[in-house]
Formats: sequence, structure tokens, C-alpha cells
Amino acid sequence: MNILAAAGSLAPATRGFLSPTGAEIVFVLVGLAVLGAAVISVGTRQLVHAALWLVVALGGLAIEFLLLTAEFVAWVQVLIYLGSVVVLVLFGLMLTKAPIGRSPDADSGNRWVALLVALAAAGTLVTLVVDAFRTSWIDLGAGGGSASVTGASLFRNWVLPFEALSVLLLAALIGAIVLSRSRQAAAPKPRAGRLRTGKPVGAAPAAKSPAAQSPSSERES
Amino acid sequence: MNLLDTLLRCVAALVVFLTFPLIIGQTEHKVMAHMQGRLGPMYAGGFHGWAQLVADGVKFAQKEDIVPAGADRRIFQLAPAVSLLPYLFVLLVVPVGPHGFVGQAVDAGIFFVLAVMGVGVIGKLMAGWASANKFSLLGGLRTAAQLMSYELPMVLAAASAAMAAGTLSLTGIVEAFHWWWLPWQAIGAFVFFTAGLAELQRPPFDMPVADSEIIFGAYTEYTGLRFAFFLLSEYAGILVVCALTTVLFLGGWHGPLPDSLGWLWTILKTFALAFVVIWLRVTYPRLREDQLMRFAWTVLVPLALVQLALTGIIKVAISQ
Amino acid sequence: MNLPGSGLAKGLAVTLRTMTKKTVTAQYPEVQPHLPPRSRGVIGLLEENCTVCMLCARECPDWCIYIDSHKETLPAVDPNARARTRNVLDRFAIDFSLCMYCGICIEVCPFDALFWSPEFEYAETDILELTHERDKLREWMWTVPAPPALDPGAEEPKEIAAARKAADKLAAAAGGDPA
Amino acid sequence: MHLAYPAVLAALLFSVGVYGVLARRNAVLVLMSVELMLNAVNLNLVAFDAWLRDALHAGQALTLFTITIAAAEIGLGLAIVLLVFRTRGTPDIDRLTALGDRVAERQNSADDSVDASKGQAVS
Repeated sequence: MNILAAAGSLAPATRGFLSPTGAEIVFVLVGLAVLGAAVISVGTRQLVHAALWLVVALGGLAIEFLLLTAEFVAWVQVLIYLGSVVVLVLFGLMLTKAPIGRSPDADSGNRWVALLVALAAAGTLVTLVVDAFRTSWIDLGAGGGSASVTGASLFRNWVLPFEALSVLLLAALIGAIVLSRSRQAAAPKPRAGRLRTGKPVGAAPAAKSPAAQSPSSERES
Repeated sequence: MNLLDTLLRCVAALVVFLTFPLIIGQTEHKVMAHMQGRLGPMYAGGFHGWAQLVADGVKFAQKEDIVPAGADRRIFQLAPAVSLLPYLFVLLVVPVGPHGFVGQAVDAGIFFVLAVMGVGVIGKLMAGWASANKFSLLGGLRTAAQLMSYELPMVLAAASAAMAAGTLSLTGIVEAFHWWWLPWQAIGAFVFFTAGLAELQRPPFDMPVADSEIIFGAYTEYTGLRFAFFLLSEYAGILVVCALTTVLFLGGWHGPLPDSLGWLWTILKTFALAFVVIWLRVTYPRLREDQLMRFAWTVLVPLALVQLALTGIIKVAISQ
Repeated sequence: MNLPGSGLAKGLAVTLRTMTKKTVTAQYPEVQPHLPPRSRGVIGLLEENCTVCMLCARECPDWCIYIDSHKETLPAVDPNARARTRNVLDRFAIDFSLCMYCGICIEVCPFDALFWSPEFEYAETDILELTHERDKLREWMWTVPAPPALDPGAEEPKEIAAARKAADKLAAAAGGDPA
Repeated sequence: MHLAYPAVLAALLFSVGVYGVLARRNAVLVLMSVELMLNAVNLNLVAFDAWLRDALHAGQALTLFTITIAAAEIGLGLAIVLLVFRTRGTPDIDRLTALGDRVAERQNSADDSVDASKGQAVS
């Protein structure tokens, strides 16, 4: 395969891990920061802090892209992710529920299972990846990711997917508009009588049997 | 030598970043006053109040730095820096004159500029949310919505200029400029400048800081130096948007004088645009929130698309 | 004629034109303002005219006039007559931190003891100093401008008319005697 | 640069994203974790693009596509979350069990009856 031939770096490594280059050191340091920010982002109970740590993680990833000479992708990452996606996420958080301070219901009950799954996945993937690419070496020639190169390949070889993607974006745009249009006519206003259907106020938990609760909720849903 | 050169350029950008916004601010004081039949500041510094903003700065520095009790302390304190720093980075890549008279030439310059300017929104959202004040939150949300919707026409208009020049580099765009770009890219320039104005939340697009309804939007709870940083970011933003419009659409350093005086042209054009920004502020009343959104989506975006189509057609026509 | 955006352009033109015109700002501390006659700056007291009738203090809407006085007995001029008493002013003060410059005190004064003066630069750093005592109020009297001239053809002021009548009568008497 | 560095970083980031998707309750936070996973994929794509340097530049082109799709996804996702929040009064995906089993729903509504009944009664 010419792809592998072009890479030509599956040969046994002559470069050890113990004498890292400058780019590698920077990469690892930024990578640690990205990882730390990502962990805090999924772990913190303060919702908006989570989104802001996500900003740090994504910004760090943009730096990693720069280090991998994918310049154009890095700026796209900053423009789309930091400029739009995270702002949208923050917007969504603030429009739903984003109190200052900790929210007790940020994590669900199966946290430990999730942790287990994640650790297992991490262990498997890292073992696999390290085993497979221990000896591979990236030749970081400059200019591989400049705008002109990326643009040329995008519009020479990837035109059809590009156009398909634009259709997808249009569909997403229309979908978002349809979803977020207010349906004042469709959604009936909550009536006071319905909200107070025989709710046992201050009763013992035993009194809140499904029979007392479910008629209204099941009918409505 | 190389390191020294880089350092010197960075320091120069920093100096510009710290002085030019003040000049624009002082110009705003005076121009606005005269347009309203007043004189503006007359005392600080002696001659026509030239040191008014310095005095303001001293006053801001003396004020107590207050963080509201219910606020999210760290984010509240971090927000001004987040909204200020992107403009500094942008200023670093704006070409001032020919032959490498630029802080730091970036290959995908226009992309870098738009990307980094987008980050400033986060600072304003942070400020609005962390203040623990519903007016601030409203202001922050309005800011975010406004900036998101005006970023699209801005990027499209900038893309038109990049298309015309055939490069993403800001220096390259200025080098490719010809005088007949002015009529050709007029719509794009209008869209870019207007969208930039909206990105800065300058009047008439200052809904997010509409003082008659939501006090001062996201900045309501800020005092002292942090507040000054927000103000500085607004004026630095004027500088950046005007400089970018100059570079992208008005031909940067091109002018009747020899190339060695090109930087003068860039600065002149930038300040002329800054004057227009101030002029618009004095002239027009504030748009309502829904008018603002409608203007972005039903006027600016179609105009930007028209400009893109026009650019494409003419570009193809002249390349054949 | 009615191009779209012509209104916007007109607005821009208005602001630009205003910018090139001379401003209307009064450079107050350097240039003294030109005050119209009867400007209400401060109230002066001509205490020679004051009879301590207390009308001003009573009419004052916010009670900012303080008057103290005592009675003095004048020895009778004529041994058959009774001794006269008269009010002597001890204190007359106006608290300008309360005064709302309505001018009612000046209107009601039956003896022309209170006058408007156009002086207005008496700001103080201490609010207590805004209570102007009698001497200070007397000092303001020197700044009271002459009353504006009467309209041409207006009726003569009563006091002058009376004085002139008396003078005429005297003159007539003096002129009539030799005749 | 060793390929192992970006690859390991991508694997770890992906795992962090997996944890976030599984452990988070707030729908917006789940979307954020999905973004993390997508970014891990992006990093892999860019790294392998730099490694292989193929003529098609497949890695970077696909990264751009992924970023675009992520933007579309977050837009739609947030629209859905906001809609759900408006009708149900909660962004909590554990409570969005309208299509779930009866039994499961009963247990759920017994667990936190107040909020569940309120949210559903409003709809």
C-alpha cells in the first residue's frame, strides 16, 4: 500500500522515549493540561465550571493540533469549538439550570459503574495503542496542514462529502429552528386545578404510593 | 536577534494596545460632545482635557475591587481578562505596513483573527453568569446571542475578501488589493463593519448593555480596574474591528504616498473608521432585541451571501 | 425622493453639521454667566427695614428662616406719653440647605427687608455653613441690583409719587408766600 | 514525534468522555462529554494524518467534517434539550422516562415523586 509506504515509519524505532524532542515535551505538558481539564470538566459538580474547563481542554487540543502541524484545523477548532460550541453549551446551561455553586444532581447514581467502564476502556485502549504504535514516528514536516494544502485536498478530493455535509448542516439548521419554535398554540397552559391533583402534602413516604401518584402522571405523559 | 525582534514586536503591539484605545476613547469624548453641541472634557491635562482618560484610569485604579457575596469568585475575577486578551492577540497579527511591518505574520491570518475574536464572548458570558445578578445574566445571554448571530455575516464577509485575494493571510490580502476592489467589495465591507460594530456591542447595537433596562448588562457588578478592563476591551475592540476593515476592504497601506509611509495610511484609515463608529453611536438610537436579531439574519446574512456570489462570479470572470 | 436609508443619512448629516458648529457650552468658571434680571441666587436682608413681624418665617414653606428678637422699651419722648416698646432683632438666619428659593418670604415682607440677589456661588463643604446669619445676609444686600426700570409710560411708584406731591406742595407753599 | 503520545492522549480523552456520558445526569453535560469524545477522535485523525501524509489528506479533511458535524450536533442537541426543559421543567435525563416501562416509571416516580409528577403534569 502506498499509504504505508509513504509513511514509512513502521520500521523499528531508532528514537527512544527517553530523549524527547522539544515538541514532544510541549505536547506532553499541554496534553496533561488537556487531560486534567477534561477530567475536571466531567467530574465537577458546578455546571458552568464544567463548560469552562471544557474550554480549557478544547483550547489545549487546538495547541496540540498546532504541534502536529495541522494549523488550519487548529484555527477551525478555535473558531467552531471555542467560539460557537462552548458558547452554545454555556447558553444552554444558563437557559436551563445553572446555579452558582454545586448542583447535587449533576451526577447520576451509576457513577461508579461509569468510572469502572471508563477505566476499563482507558486501560484497554492505552495498552492497545501503546502496543501498536510504540515504534511509530511522525515526521513533522512543516506545511502539511496549512490552509492551502487542506483547502486543495478538501476541494479536489472531498467535494462530494463536503457538499453532503452542507446539506446536513442545512437540515440541522432547519431542524433546530423547527424544534425551538415556540408552540404556544399547541402547548396548553398549566391549569391550576390540574397541578394540585390530590398531592399528599407532607405525608409519609408510604402514603406516596404509585396509586396515589400515577393516575395523573400517566395520563398526562 | 530573532528573539529580540519578536520581543520588540510584541512590546510594540502591547504599546499600541494600551495607547490607541485611549486615543479612540478621547476622540469619542470630544467628537460625541461636539456632535451634541457640547465641549466635552476640558480640564484634565490642561489642553482640551487630553488627559481625561488617564485621570479616569487613576480613578478606576483607586476604586475598591468588589466581588458580590453571591458571585462565583474566581470566574467573576477571571472574566475581564478573558474578554480583553483576545483583542491583544488579534492586534499582534494585523499588518500595518508593507515589508513585514506586522506584529507576527500568521499564514491563516484572517481565520486566526476571527477565531480568536470569537473567544471573547466567553468572557462576557462568564461575567454575566458569575455576577449572581439577573440583569447581568440577561446581559450575558443577550451578548452571547448577539455575538453568535453576528459572527456568521462577519465570517462570510471576511471570506469574500479572502476569496478575492486568493489567500487567507492578512498581509497577502492587502498586497492583492486594487482600487477597484472598493466598489467590488462594498457590500462585504458594509456587512463586515456593521457586524463588527454589533460584535463590539456599540450603539446602535448595544442591547446587551442597555442601561435603561438591564443596568449595564454583564458589567453591572464590576468596579474599579476590572470594570476598566471591560471598557478597555470595548475600545480595543473598536481599534481591532476598524483595523481589520481597513486591512480587508480598504486596502490597508495602499495610498498615494510611497510605501515607506504605508503605516500612516493604515492608521489614518483605521481612525477614520473609528470616527465613523463614534458618529454612528451619536446618531442612531438603540435597536430593540428582536430588531437586532432580524437585522442580522434577514439583512446581513443575505447581503454577505450576495457578496460572496458576486466575488465568486467576478473572480471566475477575471481569471479566464 | 424617499430613498430607503435617506432618513439614516439625514441623521448622520445632522450630527456632522452639529459637530462643525460652535458649541453652546457655557465656560462657567472662566466666563461668568449672564444672569437675567430677578435671578434667584441668594436672599439678602436689609435689617434696618426689618420690624420682626415674623411674616416671612411663618410663610416659609419649609421653615428655613430663624428669627430671634427681644422687646426694648424706649423712654417716652414726652413726659405725658407712655413709653414705647419696639422689637429688636437678635438673630435672623436663613438655612439655604433647606431653602427652596420660592421667594415667598420676599413677597410677603411688608417692609421691603428681604431682596433677591443673583449671587449663587456660596457652596460650602459643611452643610452647617449654609445657614447664613444676619451679617452675612446683610452682606448680600450689597449685591442686590437696582430694581429694573419701569416700563415707559408706567404709573409712578406710589412712594415717589407721594414724595413728589409733598415736595410740590412745599414748593407751591414756598412760591405762594411771596405772592 | 512519537505517534504514541497523541494516540494515548486521544485514548485517555475518549475514556474521560465515556465516563462523562455515563455518569452525568444533566443533558447538557452529556452533550459536553460527547464533544470530548469527538475531540479525541479528531486528535487521532490529525495525528494519523501527520503520520501517514497521504495524498488525500484524509485525516484533516475528516477532522474538518467531524468539527462541522459536532457543531450541527450541538445545535440540534441543545434545541432538543431546551425543548425538553420547557415541557418537562428539568434537563435531567434520568427523569425523562416517558417512553420507559411502566414499572420503571412507577419506581422512578416513587423515588422523587414531587418533581416527576410536577414535570409531567405540566406537559
